[in-house]
Amino acid sequence: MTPFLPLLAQETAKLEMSSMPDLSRMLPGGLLCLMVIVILVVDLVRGKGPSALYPKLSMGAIAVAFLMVLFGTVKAGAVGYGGFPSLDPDALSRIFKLVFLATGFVTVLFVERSRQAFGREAEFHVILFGALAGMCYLASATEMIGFYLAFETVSYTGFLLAGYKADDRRGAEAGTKFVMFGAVSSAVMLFGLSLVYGFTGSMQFAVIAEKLAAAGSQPALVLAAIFVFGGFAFKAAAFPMQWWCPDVYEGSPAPVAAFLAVASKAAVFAAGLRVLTYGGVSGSAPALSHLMGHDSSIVQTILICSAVATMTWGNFAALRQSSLQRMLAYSSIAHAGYLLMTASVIGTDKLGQEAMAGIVFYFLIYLVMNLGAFYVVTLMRRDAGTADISALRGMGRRHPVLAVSFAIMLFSLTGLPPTAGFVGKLQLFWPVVAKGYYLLAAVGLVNGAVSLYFYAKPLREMFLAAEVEGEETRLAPDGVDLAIVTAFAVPLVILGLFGWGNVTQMAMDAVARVP
Amino acid sequence: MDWTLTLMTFVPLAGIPLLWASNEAKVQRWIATIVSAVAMVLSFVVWSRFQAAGVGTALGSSPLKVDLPWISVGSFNVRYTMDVDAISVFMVVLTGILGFIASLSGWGVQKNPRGFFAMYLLLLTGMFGTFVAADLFLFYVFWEVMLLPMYFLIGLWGGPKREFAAIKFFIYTLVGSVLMLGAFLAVYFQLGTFSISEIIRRHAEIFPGAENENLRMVLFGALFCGFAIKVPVFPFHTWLPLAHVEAPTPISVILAGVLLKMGGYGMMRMAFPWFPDEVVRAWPVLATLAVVSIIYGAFVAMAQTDWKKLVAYSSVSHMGYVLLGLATLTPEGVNGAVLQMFSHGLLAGMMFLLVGVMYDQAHHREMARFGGLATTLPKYTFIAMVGFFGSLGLPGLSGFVSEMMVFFGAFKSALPDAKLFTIIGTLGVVMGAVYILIMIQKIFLGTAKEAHAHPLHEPSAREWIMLTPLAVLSLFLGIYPRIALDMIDPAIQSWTKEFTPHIAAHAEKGK
Amino acid sequence: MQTGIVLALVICAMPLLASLVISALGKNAGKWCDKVGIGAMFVSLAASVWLTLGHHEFIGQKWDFEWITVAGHPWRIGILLDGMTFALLIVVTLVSFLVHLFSRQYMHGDERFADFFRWIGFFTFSMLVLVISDNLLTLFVAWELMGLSSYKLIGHYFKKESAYLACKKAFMTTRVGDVGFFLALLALYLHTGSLQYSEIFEKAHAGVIPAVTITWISLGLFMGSMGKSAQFPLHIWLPDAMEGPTPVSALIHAATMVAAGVYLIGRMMSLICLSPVALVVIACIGAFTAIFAAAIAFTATDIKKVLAYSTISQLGFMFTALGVGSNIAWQAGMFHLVTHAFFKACLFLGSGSVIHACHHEQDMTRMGGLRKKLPLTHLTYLLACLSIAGFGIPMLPIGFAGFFSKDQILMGLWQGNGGANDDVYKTLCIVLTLTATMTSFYMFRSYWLTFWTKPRDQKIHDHAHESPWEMTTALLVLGGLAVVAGYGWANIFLPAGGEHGSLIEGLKEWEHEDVHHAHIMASIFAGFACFAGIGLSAWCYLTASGERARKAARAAISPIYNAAKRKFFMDELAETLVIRPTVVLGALLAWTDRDVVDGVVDSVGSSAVATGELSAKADDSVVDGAVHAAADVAWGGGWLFSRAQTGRLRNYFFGAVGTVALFAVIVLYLTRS
Amino acid sequence: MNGLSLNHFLILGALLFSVGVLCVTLRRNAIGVLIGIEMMLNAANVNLVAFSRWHGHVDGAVYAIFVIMLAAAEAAVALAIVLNVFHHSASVSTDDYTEMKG
Repeated sequence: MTPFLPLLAQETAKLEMSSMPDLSRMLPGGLLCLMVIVILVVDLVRGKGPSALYPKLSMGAIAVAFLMVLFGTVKAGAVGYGGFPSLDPDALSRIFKLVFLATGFVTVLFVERSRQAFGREAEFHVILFGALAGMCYLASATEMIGFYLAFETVSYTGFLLAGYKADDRRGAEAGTKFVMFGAVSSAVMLFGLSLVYGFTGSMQFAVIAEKLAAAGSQPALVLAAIFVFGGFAFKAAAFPMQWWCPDVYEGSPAPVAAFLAVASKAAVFAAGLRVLTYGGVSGSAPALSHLMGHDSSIVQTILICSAVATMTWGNFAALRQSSLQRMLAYSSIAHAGYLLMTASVIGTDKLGQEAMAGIVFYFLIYLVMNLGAFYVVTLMRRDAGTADISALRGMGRRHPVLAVSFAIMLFSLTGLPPTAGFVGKLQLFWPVVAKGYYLLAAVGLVNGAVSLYFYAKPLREMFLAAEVEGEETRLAPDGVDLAIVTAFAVPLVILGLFGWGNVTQMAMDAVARVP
Repeated sequence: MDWTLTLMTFVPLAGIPLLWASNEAKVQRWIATIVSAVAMVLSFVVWSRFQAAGVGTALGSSPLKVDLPWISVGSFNVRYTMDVDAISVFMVVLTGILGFIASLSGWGVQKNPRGFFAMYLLLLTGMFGTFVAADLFLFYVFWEVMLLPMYFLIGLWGGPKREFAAIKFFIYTLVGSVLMLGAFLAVYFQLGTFSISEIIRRHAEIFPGAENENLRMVLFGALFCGFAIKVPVFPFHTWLPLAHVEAPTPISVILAGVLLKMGGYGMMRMAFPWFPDEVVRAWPVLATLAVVSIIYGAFVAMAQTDWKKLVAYSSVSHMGYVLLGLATLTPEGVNGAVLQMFSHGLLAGMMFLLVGVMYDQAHHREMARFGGLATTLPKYTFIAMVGFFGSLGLPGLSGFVSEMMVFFGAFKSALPDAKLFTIIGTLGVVMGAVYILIMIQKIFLGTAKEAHAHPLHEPSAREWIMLTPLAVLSLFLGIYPRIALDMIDPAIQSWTKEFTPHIAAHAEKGK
Repeated sequence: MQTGIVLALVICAMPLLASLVISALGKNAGKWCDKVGIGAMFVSLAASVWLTLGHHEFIGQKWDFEWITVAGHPWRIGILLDGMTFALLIVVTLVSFLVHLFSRQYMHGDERFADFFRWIGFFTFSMLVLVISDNLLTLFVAWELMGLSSYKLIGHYFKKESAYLACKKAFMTTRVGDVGFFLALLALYLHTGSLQYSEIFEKAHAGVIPAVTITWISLGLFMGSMGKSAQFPLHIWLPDAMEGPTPVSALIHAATMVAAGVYLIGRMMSLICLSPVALVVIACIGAFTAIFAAAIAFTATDIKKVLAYSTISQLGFMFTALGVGSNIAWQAGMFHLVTHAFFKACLFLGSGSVIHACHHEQDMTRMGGLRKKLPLTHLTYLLACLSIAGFGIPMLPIGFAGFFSKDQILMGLWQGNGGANDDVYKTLCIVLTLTATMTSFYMFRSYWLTFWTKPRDQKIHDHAHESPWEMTTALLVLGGLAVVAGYGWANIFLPAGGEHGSLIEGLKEWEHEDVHHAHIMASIFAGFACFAGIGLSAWCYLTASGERARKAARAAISPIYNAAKRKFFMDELAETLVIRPTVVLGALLAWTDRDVVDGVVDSVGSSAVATGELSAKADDSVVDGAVHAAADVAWGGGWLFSRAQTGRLRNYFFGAVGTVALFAVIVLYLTRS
Repeated sequence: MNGLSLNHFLILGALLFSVGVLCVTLRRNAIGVLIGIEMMLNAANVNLVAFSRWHGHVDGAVYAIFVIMLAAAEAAVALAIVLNVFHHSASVSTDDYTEMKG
């Protein structure tokens, strides 16, 4: 006990004297954490039962946080205690935070619109805020412990959200699979991290990167890299950890699936980009570089192999789905593949920076188009009680606005011009091609062509298939629903036609300050 | 800055919201037709302004050019460049005319006319844009913009197998555009520009050197296949009969009249001038494909029982002449090919309209079930004869001049075995007569095979307005082709000149 | 613009104008079309008479303009007035005028009366353009337009199956020939850079075109002629073309259009004469066609078919003459073209008159004894028969038109061209003599059977009546010309030299005294042929003993006779060798297109489909239905992946951890240093 | 501690991890799987502590403490959800949780 107290005093003095962390830079995350408590308290005070208060409260809080991030100044430099910097709320994390918060906002909105009795209303919001806070920290974590804590926070809240609906067998099953699979993945990652720590003797990514660069490729490091990647792959729903994804997305409520598909994936990519640009792309593998025709590192090899497998798996398996929700799950896997493909070429050079900006940019678009598509699923499950694609039959005639908007989203997901998805795909493929990975890009393009088939399926049902008498679509969107889908569809077209300069510049700015 | 091209391209797009001005189908039809007419007039304006600037004006120096920065991301620079040379002007005028005529033909659409015309006008914008875009990326965007409305127009307003046809069309075309895009990006990566005219000027810098020979060939092959699907050249043609047959009449007209031309246009604008040496090297393959298309299309057309399918296969045959003419790299052949594109636009459009007129009345297209129309419908027969004999290559109509020039060019070409290919190709002339005459015999001659529920009647006034201009234009071009040739010949001469050293070098190597 | 050119333009324009006016008249056309047509043709005829009378002034006039410019190189087209043009202009306008006149009555009451006049006017226009053009391009254009009008007119009675089949056959068969013609044009353009006669000939004589190429070009041109002028084996369309109205047969399929092939060869003689091989080929095919068709004409009983085969045979005569390549033979060939136009038109119109009188009965075996009923028709038919038989006084310049031209053909052949192939030409002369004998025999056979002998169908005989004045006038004019057209024509309009602008040069020039011997031989041959033929047929058809002998002879050569009766199986041959294979190939390719080309991809993934379908829930999905095979492969891949998604956590773990382990092993293996 | 080197701990960790992996892949019982997961986590903990000691600072050990804490939370979450699914399917065998597949 004795040696501890002077130490404490000493440290406290240091803290007061010099680098009192600028807490304002931690504010959005702090606000989210605060909201967890606020809602718990409100729930305690109010007692059980549904209330219209929570959604309003949540949306308001998220909006405030969003604005704070959007208008707050960004200062580079990690925040941390006593020579142990652990969070860096830089431009990269800022843009991802915007993605998380926007997704969170939309998720609350969807839940509200889904008119689904969630039962323990308050808890849902508590968990959601927990998840958002975790994501915000994950996007700016610069060392292992903070990273791991944030990572697990995002995971656990995700498990809970997926398995939230206690009265639904599918939901329960989804939660079980998610939690089991997540736990195993994180264990695998943790084992990898422990090895990395062992070899480098540091928790700081920056130090680790330096040490690894000096170490070159050693078998144990290769093993560690693969294990660590396993954890990332789980969150990103990438091969070989994609297994949970279809079952969980299908079993979860549609808004939750939307949240997982966008925010959760974005969070892990945010962390991944940070890790990669801290010099994680280190060491070289002569045999592989010979195989690939280019100089490539272990990490790059892993990313490329996983990218190819992921997009192929996702696209092909999606072909046979009849549930739109499950199809979107596979589509989400496929998109993880495209993103990994581009992630494999990021670096400090110009094209590497463009690749990184491309990924950031794609998330901005993916946010819009994927959430929009999940909103259609939400409506289907709400009105028709099923996510089966055939429920869309005849929608083109009955609800043309909805159908056309959804069509735009699907075209965007496929990557056809003149939608934003095309611009996004272009930014994903461009650096890959420009760096000379023609084969990889070709695999991507073939996959893009395959994806056309299954994205065309809802189109066919909506516009082409003849309606059976008495089996007309039961979708009954009201004005608000139409306004929401239109709000998702219109930016896709506008962005596809005009605005990409600004948005892309935003993405470029976001990655520019990453060391 | 001259905004005529932009205006022309986007007038149809701007017309789409107007369709919501009224819920009455009649008003919507009028709106669509007027918008198309305005676009047509603007296409004539483009023509006259281009003429005023001098017909020899090359791409990049026309006063109609608009060049603005559009998308600039890192090393990725796309410009909004719209520009024309003689060949694009020629195609733009064709698009204008057929666009107007097909909009009239669209009056027959009963099911959701508003949706139909909205898609149709979008398609029109895409077509104009494709012909006037002088930035590769812009070109590609317009190219893809056409795809979407086409998919719906076939898939929603088509015949019984429309879904199948729409998706087949979509996938074939998409494969083509993916190949095309790959080549575009590779070229961009090399030259760092999307400007079509600049790439043409600097084509020697595209992966130069003997060590890149195969790569260049692959790129040329990709571009060629991308465009060949659109043309369509055997064996990439199988989407065409189905799409043509299932598409509603106005869309068949546009498909045959304008969309097929984009393949030939793309070859002229991109594939060939970028890779002149590869064209010369690939000549035997190109010529074989062209000749096979000509003859194969004719033979298959001969065996059809469905009237529209016969016309569709005749397109395969006729577009084979376009490829043959282009591949000869002689001024005669290329002039012929460009003229054939225009002429086929008129005549194929006309033939599809003719079939459509009868289909609307009889509700079937089985040739065996018609017969004796010459007796019952003499006026219809007369106008039909213009279309069909024009397609057969009768002198005095445009098809003759273009086919003739293609053959003159092919025979004159210095490329190996050009004469042999020409001789085989002329078999297509005979076969062309065979299938057209068989069809005429089945439909128009003899006596009626069966009584139709409603007696067939002569075309309506609207249908005459569609058919007559096409017939007159075809006749006019057949008698006085100068009007076209004087415009395109200078451009084509400088186009073909680029290939001369490559042909010579190739001949040298052959020795 | 010179007067001659203006006149030529007027001549051409009138029939076109008539045709357009008739089209424009619409419903009133039926009433006015004959008058419009005849009036226009009259103007045309008058202009061409003017032109002919003033030929000294007009000959050699020319006019051309730049039609198009390709590659900076102008393509000029225009008008050239030379002897050949004059000779043909007057023939075409005259016959056409008379046919118009004749048709006014003959076609009266036809439901497509106006169509008839429209197309016959259009035809005349095309033929006139062909004649006045100074280049091969417009000639080809006119050539094709004639084909179109021929198609339309043969198919005049298009409700009849035989008629519409015949018009299709005519167009397609000639189109086959046109390919050769067209290829010849391509080659000429390649070597001379022009399609104008003068330039072609100049360059050809300057040695610009290689000799072998000249042979090929000549044969290509001849192929076109074979189609148009119905030479073996492309003659098969002409007999069928008799399905058209008889005036059409007279104008198009006897007098003018079918002669266009001869005209083409005659026109291009300066080029063709540079290739002896081509000349011999032309002569041999011509002679073979002549005798071959004559043999068939022996057995025909349809009066128009007899005339059709006779036409083929006579055209063969012309080609044989042109194939010699000497000045006199060339002149003979072209001369025969002119005389043939008159007497054959007369014969056709005469047969038309007979058919008209017999209420559209064409079978000679049902006629007979009509001379009293149709005196004028009978007279003109006889004159024309005598003319075609070559009736005249041997060795003296007294005789019918055909006498002179046929005489001269035989003379030209016997004389040869002084080259290595003269023996061949002598042989052909003998063949043609035999053919001439056959000609006079079968022509008089038709004459006897129609106008003499006993009426074999009393009913037809009773109702027969002489035709109205328009028809008989036409007959009389043509009959008169068949008699007198032999005088004067040849030397004025068809001099085989350059001085009259005929552009004919390079032929073997025989002087008058060179051919004296040949003249005697030819006179003997021709005289023999004429009188033997007429006499023999008179004996055979007018006397009982002759009839017995005829029947015996027919029995003796029955295989040949029957073969000839079946047209030597040419239609069947064409059917089995060309038409059927084409149709089968078409069907085969169509099947290929549907099931193979499209299905190649299909089959690739068929196994995947099979497995896929086992567990497939919905077959009607877009992918399965639409995307064929590429999709089938994808579908199969999808099957694989979605089967892997068992739903069992254990399997998921195994898949995930197993892959990680496998991956680790692989990467470790690859990175071992 | 003589005779025990870092390698011994690493081997222990690797063995523990392998046993955990085998456990999660082979066990059908959901609780068994959770136990396997705990083994894997603790394998990492063994590594972390050993490395921490080896490097001579406390970072690894601190990390291990966090891991233990998170493992507890995880077990709570997982058990709650497994209980939920057990409530629906009356089975703790993961093989029975196959409502969704394909």
